[in-house]
Amino acid sequence: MSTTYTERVAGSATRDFVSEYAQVLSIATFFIVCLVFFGAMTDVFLSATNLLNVVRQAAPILVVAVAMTMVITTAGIDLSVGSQVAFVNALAAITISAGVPWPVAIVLMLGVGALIGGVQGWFVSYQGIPAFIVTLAGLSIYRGAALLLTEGYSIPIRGADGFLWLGRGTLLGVPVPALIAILVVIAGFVVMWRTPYGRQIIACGSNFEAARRVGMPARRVVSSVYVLAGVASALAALLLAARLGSGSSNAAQGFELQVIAGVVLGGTSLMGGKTSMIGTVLGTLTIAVIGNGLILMHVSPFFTQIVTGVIILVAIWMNTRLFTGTWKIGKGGVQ
Amino acid sequence: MSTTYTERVAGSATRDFVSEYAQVLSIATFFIVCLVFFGAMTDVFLSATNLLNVVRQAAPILVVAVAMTMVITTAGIDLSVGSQVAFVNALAAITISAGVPWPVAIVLMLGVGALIGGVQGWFVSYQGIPAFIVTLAGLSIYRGAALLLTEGYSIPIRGADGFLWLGRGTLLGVPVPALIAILVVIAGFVVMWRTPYGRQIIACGSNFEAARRVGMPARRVVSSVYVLAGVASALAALLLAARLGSGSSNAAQGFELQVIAGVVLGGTSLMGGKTSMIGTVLGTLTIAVIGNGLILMHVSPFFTQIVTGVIILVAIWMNTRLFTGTWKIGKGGVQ
Amino acid sequence: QDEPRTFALVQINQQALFFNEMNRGAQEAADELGVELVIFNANNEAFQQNSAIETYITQGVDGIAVVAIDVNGIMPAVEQADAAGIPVVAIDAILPEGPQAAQIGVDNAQAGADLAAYIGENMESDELSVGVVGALNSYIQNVRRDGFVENRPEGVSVVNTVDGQNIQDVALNASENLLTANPGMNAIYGTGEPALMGAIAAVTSQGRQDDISIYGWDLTEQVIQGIDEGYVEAVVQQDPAEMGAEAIRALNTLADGDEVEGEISVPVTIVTQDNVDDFRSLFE
Amino acid sequence: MTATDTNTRIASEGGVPPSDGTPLMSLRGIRKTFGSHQALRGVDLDIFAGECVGLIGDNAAGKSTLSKIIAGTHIPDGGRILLGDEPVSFQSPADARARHIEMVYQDLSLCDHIDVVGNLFLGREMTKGPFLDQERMIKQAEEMLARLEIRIPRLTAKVEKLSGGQRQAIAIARAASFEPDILIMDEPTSALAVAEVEAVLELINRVKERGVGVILVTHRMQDLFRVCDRIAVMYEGTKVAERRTEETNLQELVDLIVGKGGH
Amino acid sequence: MTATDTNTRIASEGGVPPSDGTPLMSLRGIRKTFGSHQALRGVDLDIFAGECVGLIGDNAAGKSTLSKIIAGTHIPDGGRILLGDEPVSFQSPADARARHIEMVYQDLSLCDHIDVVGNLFLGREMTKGPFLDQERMIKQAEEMLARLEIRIPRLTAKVEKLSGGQRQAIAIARAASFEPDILIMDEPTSALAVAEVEAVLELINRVKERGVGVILVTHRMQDLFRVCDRIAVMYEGTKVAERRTEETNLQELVDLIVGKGGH
Ligand SMILES: Nc1ncnc2c1ncn2[C@@H]1O[C@H](COP(=O)(O)OP(=O)(O)OP(=O)(O)O)[C@@H](O)[C@H]1O
Ligand SMILES: Nc1ncnc2c1ncn2[C@@H]1O[C@H](COP(=O)(O)OP(=O)(O)OP(=O)(O)O)[C@@H](O)[C@H]1O
Ligand SMILES: O[C@@H]1[C@@H](O)[C@H](O)OC[C@H]1O
Ligand SMILES: [Mg+2]
Ligand SMILES: [Mg+2]
Repeated sequence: MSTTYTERVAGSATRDFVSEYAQVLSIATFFIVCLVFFGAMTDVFLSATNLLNVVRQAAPILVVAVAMTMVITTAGIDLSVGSQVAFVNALAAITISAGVPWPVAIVLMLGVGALIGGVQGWFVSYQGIPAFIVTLAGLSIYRGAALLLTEGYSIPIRGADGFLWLGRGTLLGVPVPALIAILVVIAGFVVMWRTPYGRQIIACGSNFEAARRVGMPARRVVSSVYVLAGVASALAALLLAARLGSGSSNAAQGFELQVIAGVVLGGTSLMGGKTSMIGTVLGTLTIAVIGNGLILMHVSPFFTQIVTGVIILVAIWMNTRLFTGTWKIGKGGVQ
Repeated sequence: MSTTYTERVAGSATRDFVSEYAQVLSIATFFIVCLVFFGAMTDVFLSATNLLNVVRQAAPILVVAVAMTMVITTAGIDLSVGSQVAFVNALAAITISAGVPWPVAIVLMLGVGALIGGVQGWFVSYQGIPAFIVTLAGLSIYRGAALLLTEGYSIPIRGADGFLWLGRGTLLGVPVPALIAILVVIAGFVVMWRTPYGRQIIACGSNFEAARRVGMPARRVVSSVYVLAGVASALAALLLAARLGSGSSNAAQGFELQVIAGVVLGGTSLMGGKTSMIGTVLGTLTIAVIGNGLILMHVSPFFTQIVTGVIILVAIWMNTRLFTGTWKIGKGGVQ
Repeated sequence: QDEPRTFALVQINQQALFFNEMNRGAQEAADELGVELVIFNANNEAFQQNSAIETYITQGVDGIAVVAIDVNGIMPAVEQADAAGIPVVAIDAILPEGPQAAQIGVDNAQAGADLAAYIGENMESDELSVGVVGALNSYIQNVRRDGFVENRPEGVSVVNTVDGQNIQDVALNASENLLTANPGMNAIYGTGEPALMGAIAAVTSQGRQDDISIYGWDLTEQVIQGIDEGYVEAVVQQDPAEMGAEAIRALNTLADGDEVEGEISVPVTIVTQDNVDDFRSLFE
Repeated sequence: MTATDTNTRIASEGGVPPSDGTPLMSLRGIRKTFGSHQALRGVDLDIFAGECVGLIGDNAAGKSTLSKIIAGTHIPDGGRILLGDEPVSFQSPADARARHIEMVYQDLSLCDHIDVVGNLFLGREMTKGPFLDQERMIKQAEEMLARLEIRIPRLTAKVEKLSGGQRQAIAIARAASFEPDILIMDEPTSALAVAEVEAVLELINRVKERGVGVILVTHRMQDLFRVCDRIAVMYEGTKVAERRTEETNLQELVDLIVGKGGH
Repeated sequence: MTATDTNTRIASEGGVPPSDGTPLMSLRGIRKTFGSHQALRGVDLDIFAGECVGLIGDNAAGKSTLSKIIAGTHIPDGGRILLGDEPVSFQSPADARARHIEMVYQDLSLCDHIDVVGNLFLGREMTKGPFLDQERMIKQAEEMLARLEIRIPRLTAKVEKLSGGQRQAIAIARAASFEPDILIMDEPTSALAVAEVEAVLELINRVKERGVGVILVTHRMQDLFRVCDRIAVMYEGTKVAERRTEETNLQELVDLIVGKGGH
């Protein structure tokens, strides 16, 4: 029996790339299709004003989605972000109305966000209570606190033009909230892509025990992402307050679901470990663009929700088919 | 060197039991503490009428929570249940108003629920699209469809007293919705505890690929739980319609979160595989009891949300301490 | 102009008849005037309203009517529209001072007070213990609650307030618990359609029609039935269709370059057994 | 499969003589690519009744991939599978299992949240009416494990907490207990202690006597000589050699694995 | 640990002579109970520099549990640990790692979503300013794997897709490459092919020469005689015997494991 030894041909880098980034490619394709479609259907859609508008509108969600990507990557979740936004938003209005200079108020608010996040992170990470329960309690508590602060009314922010500029101004033609969101996104991207901290987040989500065993400060890492989510929520609250010129306990209802939707649509897995910051940005913007496009197309409001849902489902489905094998169900997906 | 061989002492069955059922014991303790507390604080709380009332109020949530437990056990999620309830609720009212005999309408509605669930299950299981995305799209679509159906009218159900009895009547002194919920709970419990189907659900959530490898119809099982969730939502919708005596697109907002909260509070893990039907019942009832108790205690509605959140968090935390090691973060929790 | 004018109506939600009636009225007025109407449904999210207005500004609509969720928060968008030369009118929720051209609708605080006064005049006993089913997440309904509570006549006491969250089934549970918690209570005030519907379902399903009288806002078929059966005593009914129509007419006048009244009032009616017949046609 | 059926298959211990002639199963030109990585580049293999084939090769040679294709877990990109004379194409492990092909996976494929009995009977639950027959399963589970000499104190404990060897024993017991016609074992003894390894080797010899065709993937060369009749060597996704056990020796096999043998 | 520190420790290859006298580490009366299961019932063990201790025993005897206690992964319920003369109490694996104790876990403890390089440097990432220094890590990773003779075509592939042996090699390379003083290996060769096993045994002998104390848990008896100086036998959570390698033989060890030896 003669035996011949041959080596395998080297793998194709392109195919490896496509299969590795299938999910981002998928949402990117979908995003571009949306842009092209709405661009073709309406005149204004692709105008600079409108696009900047979309980014400005999406800014608070984007900011929180960046932090939420980190939270979800650790296999956690933060359901309280919407309530945190409402609480800080109301508190900011009250603080500024009470005469506290707005730069001071901003610092205070970010501190409050960090504190809220820290408490939640402590329960999740050091006390081992499921993130879903901790932040669901948070969802209830902070919304209630916001109600209590405002008694259900909205509080106008007056005489703080510098503050309002944060929500309404432009810098070099770009809306300030959009700029802030872009900065946050870039920071989030770099952290997750190329820093030890980002690596720790992924490791904790992929295999918490393994992360702990190699000596990573796993508990600290897990709690820290909730702090980031708190700070991001506070920042989003400030952007909203500045944009609306008021603080209200009713701000940001259902916000958490929008944020999580953007993250998950972008390919970050709720099971942890699998993450994509670019995907998050694309997912979030896609939802914003669909909302904007449907308004521009004058779709009857009775159909908007149906159409939005169907577009998302069908598009994701077609993309999944396109980049086959993109998503797998189950945890034991390794064959 | 002399060597002596001795055997380990046999483990204690009680300790094994406690550590195995720590989470259920924990929520059970918490539930009992709530009962005692509210019983001590108010006269009416422990009256049969009030307790039956609570179960009746919780009935729609309980029914869906049973199915949701199965969904979550497969490591899935169904965010669309609230919208499904609204849709079927509206459709039921329209159907009955259109003169269809109510027993026929009931069968039709359960069929609609199964159909909706089947479509979602197909996307999740056979197309591999994350359940979160599929059912989030569903959340949007069915709520939109409910809006479209009702155009905002709340549609009264007339001349179907038998139907209304489902929501308002009593049988042997027990409210009919409570009875139905109890039956569903028992069925759910038995299925998960002692049937091959329940075993398949757990296996799919614990290790989907392993379930597939041992020849289980893993995809069919995963899609079937969405069908059950659809049927359960339809049943809940019927109970609500019968209680309210009308159908409206406004029904069951935020319902999904209440249902999921009950399930997770009961110890079923969002990561799949870990399940407790009794926990679900206790978790759901606990939330219902707190809501009821706070009103009976005349707590200002501005405080209700705060108090609810704090109670849940602190109690779960204390229980976790009590039955130490109950919850672990991370997937790699096996040492 | 070859293209017809386009007006936008930025709505709160579409889950209550109130809003859909408003949309219908606006649409009918638009059809009459030969203008185009686009409607946006914010699904209760305040900032979505601002986003929608910004989008409409970009698109260059000829006028915007808004039913604000957050009356202060909407102002930047209103100011932006004004800066872009687009007239804005406000419906229902009263906006703070600003560039909006008109305020259309009801004074919710006043109407709440009116209902309280009506109760004072028509009280059968000299004591009425009222439980309030509110919606803490609705600004307008908070105004109605406070308008009522602050102006309640002598002998009327508020024993408990619960939050129905503007969702029928939540309001139903809250109402049932309210009934259990306050055995001596003999009236319920529901501040909006879902709250009122929940209260009615609670009272009927517990068979408490005889000892509880219901007051509240917004007619529906069930409410009318309740009035007929006597346990629903009085309900504030607005004329949302007329509000919508007035808004579009006002916008059209403004687009013509003419002025409109700063306050266009669409009066409310307190509906009781005496005048309920006038409203039956709404639901046929 | 009904409970009764399961039962009969466990109970019967008939001594089918090893057949020769047509193989139980033949693989021809099996290819499998993952993304752009050629896991298998055309592999032929025959499995005869009552015979154990050793499948050896360097790490990543493709042994597990080939085994999984036989078990229906992977669908090959090319090539043919014949069961006897009949061409088959498994779309899922259920198809293979229906043809009485069982596999012990290298990763064990246990459900951590299910107890020991449950894992042993996974996909083969015994029932009494519509319900799981827990008692009967526990009784049989004890027997299944005893045959492998493994000690597991509590059969109702979740497998998550068990030691590596205990887990492996469960996977082996599961695959071996349901009378397969073809039994594939992917490194079944890697985590087992000495006595347990012996038990597995005995088990292999026992099932061979019953006419089962066994495929044994292993890196323990000495085991090959104890149970295998033929040994196939894989290298980088191909089968480079096949030897009858009595005609080869340890050194030749080692050389074949690393590629010194055929040059 | 900073990047530079990591570097130095990898680079230096000094030949510390095996010490005698005081052990590197001493365990005394270590006990560990999980729920009501006594995993360890009082175990004593010494590890000397430049020496390899084989830890053997039946499945579920407690070998992995003991190893994990040394590595700080489990906190013992009772007993003392001395590092040299200093009593220590590890609260987490990070504490043990800070004392240069590294472990190859039986379950490998890899992060499936992270690539090969990333797993090799997990918890020891090299940085350039605030960023990961991917290039330098890739370069060193190649060297780390080459020493184990393992072939992994693409170091930026996620480990999830690799073969069992490739995964194990990564776990070994990770633990061995950072100059531990004590290296614990829990069945490190179970999934490796022949050549790779040789490489690991060589690696053990190499690190021993550098003065590292090695604990090798294994079921491959023949390997023990190639690298171990002493062999400790565990039975049901206790250490029942300890032998110098030159004073024992395979049969005695097998008897000791199953409990025939001491009776
Ligand atoms: N699901 C998969 N996706 C991508 N690549 C895979 C997959 N499964 C296996 N591979 C690759 O195919 C090759 C063969 O793997 P296989 O597991 O068959 O090797 P093996 O011979 O069993 O090795 P070992 O002895 O280490 O278990 C490896 O390079 C592996 O990385
Ligand atoms: N985290 C845990 N929880 C509960 N029991 C455990 C845990 N870890 C180990 N055990 C139990 O402790 C005992 C010893 O397990 P250990 O893993 O130390 O055995 P081992 O000697 O390494 O066996 P093997 O050779 O099979 O790997 C086993 O009975 C096991 O079930
Ligand atoms: O009457 C309306 C009410 O029904 C709705 O729920 O909130 C806004 C009100 O104007
Ligand atoms: Mg393999
Ligand atoms: Mg072990």
